[in-house]
Amino acid sequence: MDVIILQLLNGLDKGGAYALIALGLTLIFGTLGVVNFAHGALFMLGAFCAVTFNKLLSLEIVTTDPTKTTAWGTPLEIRTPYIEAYLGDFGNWVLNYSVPVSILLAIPVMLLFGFIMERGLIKHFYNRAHADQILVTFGLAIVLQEIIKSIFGANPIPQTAPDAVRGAADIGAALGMDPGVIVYPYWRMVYLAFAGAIIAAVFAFLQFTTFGMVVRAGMADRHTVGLLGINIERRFTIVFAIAAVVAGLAGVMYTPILPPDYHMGMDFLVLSFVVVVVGGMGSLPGAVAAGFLLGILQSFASMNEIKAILPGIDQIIIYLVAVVILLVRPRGLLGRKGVMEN
Amino acid sequence: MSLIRKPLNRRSILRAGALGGAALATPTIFTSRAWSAGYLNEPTGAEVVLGFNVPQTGAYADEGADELRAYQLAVKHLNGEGDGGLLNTFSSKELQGNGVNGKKVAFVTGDTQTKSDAARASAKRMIEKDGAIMITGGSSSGVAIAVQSLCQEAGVIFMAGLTHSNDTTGKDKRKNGFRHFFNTEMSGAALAPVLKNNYGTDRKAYHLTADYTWGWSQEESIKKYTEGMGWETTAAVRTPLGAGDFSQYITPVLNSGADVLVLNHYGKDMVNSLTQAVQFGLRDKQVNGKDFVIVVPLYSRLMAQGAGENVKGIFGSTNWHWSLQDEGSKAFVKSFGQEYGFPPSQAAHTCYVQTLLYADAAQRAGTFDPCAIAAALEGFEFDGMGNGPTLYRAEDHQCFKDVLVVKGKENPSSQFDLLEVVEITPRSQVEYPADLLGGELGACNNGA
Amino acid sequence: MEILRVEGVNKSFGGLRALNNVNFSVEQGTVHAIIGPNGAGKSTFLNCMIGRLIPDTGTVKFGNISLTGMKPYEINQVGVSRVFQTPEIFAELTLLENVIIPTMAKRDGQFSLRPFKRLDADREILDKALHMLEDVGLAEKKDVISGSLSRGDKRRLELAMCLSQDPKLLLLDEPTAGMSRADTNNTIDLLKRIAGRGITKVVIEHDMHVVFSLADKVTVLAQGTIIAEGKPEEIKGDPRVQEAYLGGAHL
Amino acid sequence: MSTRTSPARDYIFFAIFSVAVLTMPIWLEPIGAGYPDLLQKFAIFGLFATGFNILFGLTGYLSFGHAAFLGVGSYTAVWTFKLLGMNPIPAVIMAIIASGIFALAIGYVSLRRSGIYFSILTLAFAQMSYNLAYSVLTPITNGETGLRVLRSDPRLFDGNGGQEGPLIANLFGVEMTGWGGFYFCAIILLIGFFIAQRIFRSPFGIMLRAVKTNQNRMTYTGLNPRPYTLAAFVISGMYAGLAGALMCITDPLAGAERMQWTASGEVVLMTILGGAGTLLGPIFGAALIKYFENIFSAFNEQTLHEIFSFLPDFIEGPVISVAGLFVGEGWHLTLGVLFMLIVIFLPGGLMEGVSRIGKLFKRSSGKSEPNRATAPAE
Repeated sequence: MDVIILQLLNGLDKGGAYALIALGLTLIFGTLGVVNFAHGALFMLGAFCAVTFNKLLSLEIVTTDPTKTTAWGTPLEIRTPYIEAYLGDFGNWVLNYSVPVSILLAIPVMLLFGFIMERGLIKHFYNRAHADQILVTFGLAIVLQEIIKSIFGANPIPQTAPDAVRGAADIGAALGMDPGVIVYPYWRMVYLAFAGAIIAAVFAFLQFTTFGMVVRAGMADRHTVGLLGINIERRFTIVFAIAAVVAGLAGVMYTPILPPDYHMGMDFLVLSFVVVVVGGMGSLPGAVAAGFLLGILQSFASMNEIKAILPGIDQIIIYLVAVVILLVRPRGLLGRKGVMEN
Repeated sequence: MSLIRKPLNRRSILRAGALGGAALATPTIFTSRAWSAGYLNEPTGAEVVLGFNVPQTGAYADEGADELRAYQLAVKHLNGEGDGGLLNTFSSKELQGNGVNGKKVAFVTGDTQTKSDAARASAKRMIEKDGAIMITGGSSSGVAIAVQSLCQEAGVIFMAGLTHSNDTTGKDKRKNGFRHFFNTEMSGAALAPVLKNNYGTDRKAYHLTADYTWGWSQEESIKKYTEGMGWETTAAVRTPLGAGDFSQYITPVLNSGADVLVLNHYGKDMVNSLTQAVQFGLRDKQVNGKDFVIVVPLYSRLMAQGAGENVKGIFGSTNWHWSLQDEGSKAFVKSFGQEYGFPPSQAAHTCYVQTLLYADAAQRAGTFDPCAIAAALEGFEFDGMGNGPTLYRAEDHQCFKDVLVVKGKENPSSQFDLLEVVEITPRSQVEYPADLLGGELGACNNGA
Repeated sequence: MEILRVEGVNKSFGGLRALNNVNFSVEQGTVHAIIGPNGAGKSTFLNCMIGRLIPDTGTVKFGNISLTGMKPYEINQVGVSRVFQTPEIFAELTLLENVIIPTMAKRDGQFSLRPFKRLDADREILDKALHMLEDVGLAEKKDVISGSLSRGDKRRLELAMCLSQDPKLLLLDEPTAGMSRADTNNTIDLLKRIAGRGITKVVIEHDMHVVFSLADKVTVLAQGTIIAEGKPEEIKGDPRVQEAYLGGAHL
Repeated sequence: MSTRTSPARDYIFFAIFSVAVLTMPIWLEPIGAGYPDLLQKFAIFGLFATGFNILFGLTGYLSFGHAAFLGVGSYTAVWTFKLLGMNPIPAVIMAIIASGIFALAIGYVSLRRSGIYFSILTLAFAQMSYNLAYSVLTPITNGETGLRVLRSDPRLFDGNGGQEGPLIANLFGVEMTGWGGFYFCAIILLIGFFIAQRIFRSPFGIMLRAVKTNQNRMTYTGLNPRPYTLAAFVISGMYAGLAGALMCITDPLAGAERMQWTASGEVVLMTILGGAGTLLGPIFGAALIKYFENIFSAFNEQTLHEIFSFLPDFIEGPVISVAGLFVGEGWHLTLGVLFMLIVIFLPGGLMEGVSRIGKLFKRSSGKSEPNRATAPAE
């Protein structure tokens, strides 16, 4: 029983991450009709916003101590973070909360980046073949990750969650079960809540604002909306920027779980495409549903009891489920006819 | 049009053609093994070309970059530039800092991408185009084994870089291939006594193992030695390579009754699984009245950097560490640190040493003939390279030397000072019979 | 002789009854027009005939063959071709290639795997296709990519594609929709010219000018039901038809 | 096309292409590509991309799982070596058959969907194959280490006396490494190219292009698109299997990573980069990517110094540090930039560049080109 609950939690958590990335991807599909292979790179850029923020905070005053030397004979350097030197305790607090606080940095950065990317590049590919879109965005993804690599190196860079949410919570005890049976990290719960909040915000935005209504109409029938004299293109730019922000924030908040490195976007890329397609191209609820479904199934397939019967099932479960779903439901869980079918 | 012409600009093309192969006096067209005189790629000019084949892209790119730094340093020292590094402490005094066998050492580089195919393609380029007489490098066992067998078929020497699987000098060993780095068998033998002293003999271990040959090799070795001292293995679970999120493998550990988690992961997998295991509060747990502990049998500094403070107090083994205080280690750290501004990693160390060992063997043999060099390396005893007295065993081309057991440092003084050496397990404790791991060296191939 | 017989066809979409017990037959060698106001069910009817939609009840018989449940390409292979409301052509291919494909489909069947045969050595097909293009007056454009044609030319190309198959029955869905008056007249001329070949045609049309210059017989469909049938002159004067069209301007 | 192609023109074109391929060792020497392994890779990946182009270029179905067939071909070839002996001919035949069967199974299921749904289905099958080959199927594939021929293998036809000598494929005594391997691959490439050329010119080829352009019209024209696309899928799967076999013939090792999605992506990139739907484009694309992978990655600071040594020191320093970003460990960056530039400025891939240059040349030589639509470049 406890195993099931734990794996369910794992699945929800994983699903939250998948859904967040897939959400932006499917938004871009649905509105702009663009296959964005650089979406993983946007996720990675978000994560590196957190890294950059942390690095900025930890900029150090370097003084040398001539009386001591390093093992290779140069004078020993003594480093004191600026922020600690100037702001004292508040500085420490900010450093402690650097991951959540860096959201403040990530939002404008990702907005700007999404805006530039759409206006400067994606815009010109609306009417090009999907293959061309794939090639150009894939090229962009490589360029972005190589730039990150040349700045930050290839090694993962650890980011820590704030002290207050660093450990694990004993959920079991809180529910009256034996203590220590169901333990779950605070940060993962924070991430799950965060994912839920972002998903809800995006849905609310599309559901309850006029802007959202136009975008939804555009997703349904772009041509007609264009005929109504509504400048749909400008709105799509904003949609793209929003998708970039969603991916970026997903990246920021994921850093304490997965120390970011330059390649993390590519690692998520294929998976997020599978999620989007299983959900149905251009369907936001579909992407969210598929994200959670695949996350949960993956968690359960990894259980020892199941692996004992079907060795290696955890390695292929996502793809297996994708195949089955696509064969049973031609357009994924909630896909519409005619989107990306040719 | 100008776009595609640009990279193919005629002048740069011609120069690119001359690339690295300034050493190559002979035209490469129609050079074949039958054509060359005594052995493949016999150096005829004033230079001898070595091939440094390291990961430059992918997850191990930083490790590869460090290996490349070490190689460049080694070449400098061999050619008499810099402070001479380990040449000063090396027990063999054949090398004079004037090249090898009177020839200046030149090198070519390539990217393995940590993929067997790419690594072999890169090594082949070095052999076929650049005339490399020896290939070295690599940061994973799959690549090392693939390149080693290529070098065997082609007829050049392979000096393995970082490869930890038993198979490299076990069931996949080759007459032309040599490994200085240690292996999982030695990790197990060195680690077990330390674990026993710290955690006792009544422990239940849960293994998470990367699902490929190196992972299995390490799991087997660690199981063998920990079970030998009385530990019980609760479960050994295979995890897919590059899983990213390991939560679904970590949660079953919580209530499995195990009180030790052994992470048979390397690189990014290890960084992720350790970070997440700590997040799940495993290290704060009490099981069977004991503190729950995590063990990472193979450590590297780059991994420790990636996992950050999560490594504190966690035991593992390593081939070498820059904080060692013997003369050889101090000399290497000094010349590497002065050149690059930070201390070398164990990957850098093993690559540097391998280059010197190769050069020394060539010097002693008086030729670059792979078979003569192999003979000179086999059974070679040396010291002063940072690992104490070392033997290149003739039967399996594996170096036998002391193994370090390390622990994540509680209060690191810098981003490089993450591990502390808790024990130097003497060579005698980690030696094993040559036929233990199977395999067959076969005959030497000089490509002629 | 009857070439096509539709009996008791019903088709609903959700709660909407698109076709209501339609009985219909076409005489061989005639031009049979189906007219009706927007939303009368004309296109649904046509789609039921060619296998794009499957009727809820009822049968569609082509000669002795029941078309109900057959795949569109099987229906075509028994001799039914269709011209669409918006021209369906192979827009990335040249005009000649566009005509070659149906010509080969007629000769070689729904699938034939001959990867090593050279198409440019197949004189029979080439000549026939070229001849077809000449017939519709597009021969000089044979190497043009068809997507760049004007709408009228696309329509003529599509017609050539269908005619190249020597169909027994040709279904035309508003062949002059969206065309200029001149293009319309050209199309009428063309259709008249090929009328002599004994190809039976079913034409769905809005434009009464077209209907009355082509059709031998007219069926009027309104709200999924046939409300009148007869010769063009009879239909012209039928008050029910005028009612259905609300005093339609074309009459 | 039909009125402007003729058997004679195709034979001349093929003859020129053959000469160009067979003399690659000479004319590619000045750009540093004239060594056997890279030229083998050009031929092998050229073949792979040519086959992929039959599916993608003609029918427009974008498969993201073709690396699986490459892998199947590789494993089959090595197993053939292990069981039958080191002659490449049986390995080639077995690999084509095995990958053909595999492609038939995957294609039959995947072609039930189109567009991106098809892409993801093929991707899913390939990733499953890769993950299983890497781990659970290790007894068959030898997992991470890769499948190799061992001395202990039965090798029915040449295993008896074969204790000595390296275990590499040989065609009746000609060793398939080095130049021998290159010429073997080159001849197979020429055969593959010839077949592709015939497919492009055949009724079958035009039907495949019809599938790409308008499946609806095709259906109402009495044609069943499914068997056509399935046939194209199987043929291109066989090309991939053949390419996989050649990889093992020139270098008898089959690793699972050949089946990873990145490998499938690579052939997609090669094809689009060169020009999908053209005969030569995919081969150009394959050569370009392999050239970057092997040559640009090999530049290091030392070689950059040699290249820029003509510059005065104060310029040389910055130039080398900028150039250093694009070569050696930064060769991926060059590749990424190249992808973007080509797709932005040459939407039809490299072949569009070639045809533009060709037009420029024609215009400058005074002949005015009659204004007709662009034919597919060849």
